[in-house]
Amino acid sequence: MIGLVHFLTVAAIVFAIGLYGVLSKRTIVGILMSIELMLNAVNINLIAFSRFITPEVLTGQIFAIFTITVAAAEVAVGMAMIFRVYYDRNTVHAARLDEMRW
Amino acid sequence: MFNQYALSHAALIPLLPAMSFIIVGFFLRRLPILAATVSVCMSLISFALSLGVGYGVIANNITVDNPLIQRIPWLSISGLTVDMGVYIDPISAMMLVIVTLVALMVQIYSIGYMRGDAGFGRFFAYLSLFASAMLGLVIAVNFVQLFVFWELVGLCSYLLIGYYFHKISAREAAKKAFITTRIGDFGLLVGILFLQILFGTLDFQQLASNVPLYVAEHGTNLLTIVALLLFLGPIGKSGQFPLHVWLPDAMEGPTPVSALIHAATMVVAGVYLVARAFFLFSVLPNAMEVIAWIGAFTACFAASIAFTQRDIKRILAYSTVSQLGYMMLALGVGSVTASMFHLMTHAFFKALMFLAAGAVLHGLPNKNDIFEMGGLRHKMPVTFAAMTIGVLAISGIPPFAGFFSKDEILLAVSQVSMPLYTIAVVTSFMTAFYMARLLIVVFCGSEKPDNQPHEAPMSMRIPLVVLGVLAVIGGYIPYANHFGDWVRFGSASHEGLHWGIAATSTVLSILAISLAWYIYGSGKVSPDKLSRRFSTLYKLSFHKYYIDEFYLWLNHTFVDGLGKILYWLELHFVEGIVNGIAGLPVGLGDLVRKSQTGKLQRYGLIMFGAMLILVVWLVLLSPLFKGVLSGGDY
Amino acid sequence: MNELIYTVAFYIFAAITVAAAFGVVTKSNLVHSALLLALCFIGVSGLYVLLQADFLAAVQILIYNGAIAIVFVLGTMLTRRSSRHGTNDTEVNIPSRVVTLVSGLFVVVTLGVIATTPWHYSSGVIVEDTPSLLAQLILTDYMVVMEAAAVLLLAAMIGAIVLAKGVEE
Amino acid sequence: MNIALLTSEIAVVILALLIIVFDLLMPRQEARRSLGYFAVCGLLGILVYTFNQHGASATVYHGFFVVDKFALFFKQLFIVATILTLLFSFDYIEGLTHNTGEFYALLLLSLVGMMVMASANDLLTVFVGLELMTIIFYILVGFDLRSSKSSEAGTKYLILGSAASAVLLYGMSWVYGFTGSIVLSEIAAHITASPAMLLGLGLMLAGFCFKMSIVPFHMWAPDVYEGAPIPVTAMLAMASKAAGVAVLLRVFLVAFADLQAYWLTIVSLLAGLSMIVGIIVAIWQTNTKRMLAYSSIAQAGYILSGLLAADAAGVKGMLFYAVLYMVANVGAFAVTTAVNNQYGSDKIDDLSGLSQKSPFLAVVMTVSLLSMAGLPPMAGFVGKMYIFMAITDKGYFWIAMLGLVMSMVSVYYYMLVVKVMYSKEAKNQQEFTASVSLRIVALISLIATLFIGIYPGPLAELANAAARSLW
Repeated sequence: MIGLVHFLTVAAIVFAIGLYGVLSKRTIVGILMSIELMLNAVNINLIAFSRFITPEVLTGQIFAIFTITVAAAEVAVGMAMIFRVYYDRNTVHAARLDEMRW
Repeated sequence: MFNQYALSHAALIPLLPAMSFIIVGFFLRRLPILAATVSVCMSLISFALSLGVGYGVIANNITVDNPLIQRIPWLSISGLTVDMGVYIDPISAMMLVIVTLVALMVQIYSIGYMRGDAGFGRFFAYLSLFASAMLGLVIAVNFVQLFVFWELVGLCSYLLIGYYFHKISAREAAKKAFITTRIGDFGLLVGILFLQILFGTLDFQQLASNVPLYVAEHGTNLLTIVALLLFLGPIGKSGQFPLHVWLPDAMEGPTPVSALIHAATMVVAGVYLVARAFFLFSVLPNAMEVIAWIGAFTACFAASIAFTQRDIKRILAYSTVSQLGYMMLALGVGSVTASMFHLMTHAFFKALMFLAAGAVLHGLPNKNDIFEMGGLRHKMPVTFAAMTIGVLAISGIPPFAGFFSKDEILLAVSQVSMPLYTIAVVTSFMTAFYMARLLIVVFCGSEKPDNQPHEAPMSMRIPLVVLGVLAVIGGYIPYANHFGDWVRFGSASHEGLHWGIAATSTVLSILAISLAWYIYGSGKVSPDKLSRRFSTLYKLSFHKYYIDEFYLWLNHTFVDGLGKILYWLELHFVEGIVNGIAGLPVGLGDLVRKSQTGKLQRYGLIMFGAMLILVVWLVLLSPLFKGVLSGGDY
Repeated sequence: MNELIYTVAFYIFAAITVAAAFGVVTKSNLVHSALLLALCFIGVSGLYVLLQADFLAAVQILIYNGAIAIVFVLGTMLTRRSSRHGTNDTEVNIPSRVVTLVSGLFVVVTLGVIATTPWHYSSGVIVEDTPSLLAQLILTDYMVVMEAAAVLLLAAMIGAIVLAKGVEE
Repeated sequence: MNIALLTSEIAVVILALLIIVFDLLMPRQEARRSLGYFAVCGLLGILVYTFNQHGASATVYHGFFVVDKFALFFKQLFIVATILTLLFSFDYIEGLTHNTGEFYALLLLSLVGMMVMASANDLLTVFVGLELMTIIFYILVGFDLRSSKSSEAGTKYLILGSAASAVLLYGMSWVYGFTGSIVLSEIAAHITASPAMLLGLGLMLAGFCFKMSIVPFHMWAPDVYEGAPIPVTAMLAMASKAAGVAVLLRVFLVAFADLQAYWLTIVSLLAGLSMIVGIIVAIWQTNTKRMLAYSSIAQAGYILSGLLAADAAGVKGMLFYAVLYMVANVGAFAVTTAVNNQYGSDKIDDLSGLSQKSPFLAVVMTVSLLSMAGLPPMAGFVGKMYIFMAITDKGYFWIAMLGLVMSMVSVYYYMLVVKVMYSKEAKNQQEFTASVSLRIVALISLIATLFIGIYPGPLAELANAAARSLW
């Protein structure tokens, strides 16, 4: 019987993959994609809880809608920022952004 | 009447200098004459009010057991009430008079000393701010008020030491003073926090009534720790070993500042704090013993370093450290009376000596080395007289002020501990020796040809005369007014002169002065003077050789050697430790800083790693999780 | 719904989601990653369907696949270079073992939590008509949040334009 | 429901929209400064209006949005911070970009986000308010189109901030999943120390700590502070951090109060680490903004330590501290802005000779720094005292002690900066100019720091009332 636990497990795995991607991808675009994976994991969590814990009030689904909205805004700003970085330094490698340190 | 007015308006005593600071600091900085006038007038009124308070205390029979307290709430929020206020009892009244008097004298003196200095107005503003802060400290009703003004006093000291900020040594000295005393202040603050936890109040009066109850109930172990933490503050502020290292360096400030802050007033704040909190210390025998030993050791240690110093102000600085040790020693053996008495006479004669030294430096600009001076007594008679009085006073020669107070301390110490008494007497001997050395080398002997000394101007001579008179008669005033009946803790304990002790210390002091004269005044250094001495001491037969050799040996190996060793230890060891403590965060910071590589994924890794640790920690704490891990069922 | 079909469907969607997600972070070609990301989103929307969140499933396809994935692909195109190869490499200068360890431990901990927590399952009735209930809730209870999100989108739009437009020379 | 409770937020949004519209309608040159004054005047009006809202606490929509003394305290703090920041940075913003209208509008919209956060009483509102503020800050940090540092800082903030948001959100999902609710009071009713609950709590704590730049979640702060335009740095340091404090307090003290036994130890460690790292690394900095970033990390540690008391006295200390920290930072950043306008860089060395060129600004900087160090009679001393008194009552003596040691060390490095101002020669003899509005802000900061330090009573009462409204 597929239940809450299964969905949570999928979400946990996707979240961890996203986390891995954020820490290991070389370009900022790749990192942003990984963050989207993390947000999707959150959404799976939220909707699964909404289905199994509070089916009658849909709190989780509403939460997920706003998460998607915020994610969209984040991506828009993120891509614009990537253009700026590319314009400034002709690269989108995260490790090259180390003008400021110590 | 005036004394009633002064008593009810005692808050004005610190407020007037504060006003003077604001007026001078913000409006009159570029107008030296007005700045000086305003400052001096405010100090004068303050002094008059203090005298009124002093008289009022006696007239109204305000004793240490029924002080006059005025409070206004400062922070009164649930759970914590802190007042600001005025605490008048004989001890604080005495302090008020001393502080305002010395401040007034120093300000008058500074008119002449600082004439033509670019920062004349700024200097007077700082002096006023300092006076205000110090007076606020003296009349504090609780530990918070005391601490606030304590810090403010430290800040003023920092500003004034670094007054010649274009000199690197002055900036370094200011920084050192600030940091070193902060180490002590930290202990003080922790101690205060402890008191708040233990008693729920920081008010002196309430604490005084609560402490005996607490001791009866819980014993003294914890309180002893608290008291020693509190005592760290005085160790820093009053230049006790091992935090005394800032005081000699503090002489980088203008000489009037040294007289006011680093001799007569601020440095005794630590002594005053212990006296003020004596209700706490006096019930803790172990803490008292520590105070006594630190005081005695500091006194002896600093005196032995002063032997070999050549800078006139440094000699005075070490002698200040030594005398502060004396005061602490007196407190440590339980005699507030002796300590406060010595505090008072010391303020007179040490301020006098610093001002006299200032006059010397004023007459001989850019010369600090006493061996480059000499024969100044002809050109600077007033200064010479002042310095002579100061030296005789600090050496404990009757009938000068220091004789009475030192005798009082020695008496108190002798009743408690023989080893401490021995140290105190030896220190007294050394003190007389090096002070006489200073006097003789600077003022006697022949003039150096390239020196063009001149007597100080009138504004500088007046304070010398006033303080000189006080340093002569200061010892009698208390006798006339039954000092010990007023300034005391517990029952009155002023026993008058003890002839045996007085005679011992006097004889030793005279011996020490003669010895100094013998070594430095009679000029053993040049061969022709040496031969002349042979003729004058002819009758002493061959013994004179022995003594002479012994003195030479004493001087070279023991006095010089020990002083040098201790000075070396001080420079490399004590300061090393203090600087090391200060340097630790710097090195550590450099290490941590290196983690900031600028690579955002490193930042992410640290962040997520921390998140993981945090989560694992929390989850493992969960009772359910623990249950499952240990094989239980949920 | 038949229980067997449900189970099979779950495993299919779960597999798509996880495998595609894994591909996103391991592929070294950015375009491939972007396409796999889109596939992952589809898998997730399938999971939503199984969770009876039909509106959310539609929103997921529309917004994530229709907008976000496309933005990624566009962005990939705009920051162009001669070859797409190696555009999404794994960074070599990071302690990859530590990174793997952190992610792996995180999964382990989370799975442990999932397994040990006593969930308060609800026996309440599952809402059939989710869009209308959602609409009602968003315009009443969650109106402040909705307005805030609207402001957020406006601000993001302004900001994205300012940033992307560049300096006026 | 009572829509009137939302008036101040709505007014700020309208103000922002008006600015965008005016920016389009007005000729470019005239638009610039007048828009700034318009924003300031509008905010002043709204600030005055918020005093009207003081009264019994009230909620909108099933308690999702609450207006109580606590929320108002923070809203007023944010508005004042924004007003002061705008006032001292007119010149700077004019030199920064051609998109001044957008800059002002975005700053105001981020203010809306903070105000929503202060009132948020459920996880969803907390999240959306937080994102509204944060996403706008990503943009504002990268707003200096001429500087590659700015875009670098913006990217770093965006990536790490989004990742932290995802973590926070994941934590929220667990809390919601376990308790079945997102409203704080209902969460408190269903809370038990189950693994899922603690996982959610841990993740949320990590997310909030990121926003407040608590060690070890602080790594972004120095770089971002350094790269961002000064007014944005100032807002990040003052308002954004305070907003993080506001939600942290409400979430942890209303929703998670019963799990105190679990999070107190961690919070004490985080606070202690922040004090240590913030202060000892600051000693090495050569850039004023970066130095202030580290100092703000340390200050965040001090503020966070107040949470250990977990009672009204501790919260009162935190609120009090947040205000005096804001006031001191306004002074420091105003001086930094003035120096930047002069030399075009933010090196600590640029401060040299300031005491001769502009004694007033040197004094303001000194007083601000000493206040942050906690030296009496500046405000910082009273703030530290409140917090330490509150937490020592609860047995966190070691944190108070650590705080004192660190404050002692911090005096050292603040003094290094003061030394540069007072004893180094100026780099050139150019006349130093600072606008009137900047001087006014500096004066306000100076007076407020000293006034709060000498007579903390009124502000403490205000903070106390605000703190009590949480219970």
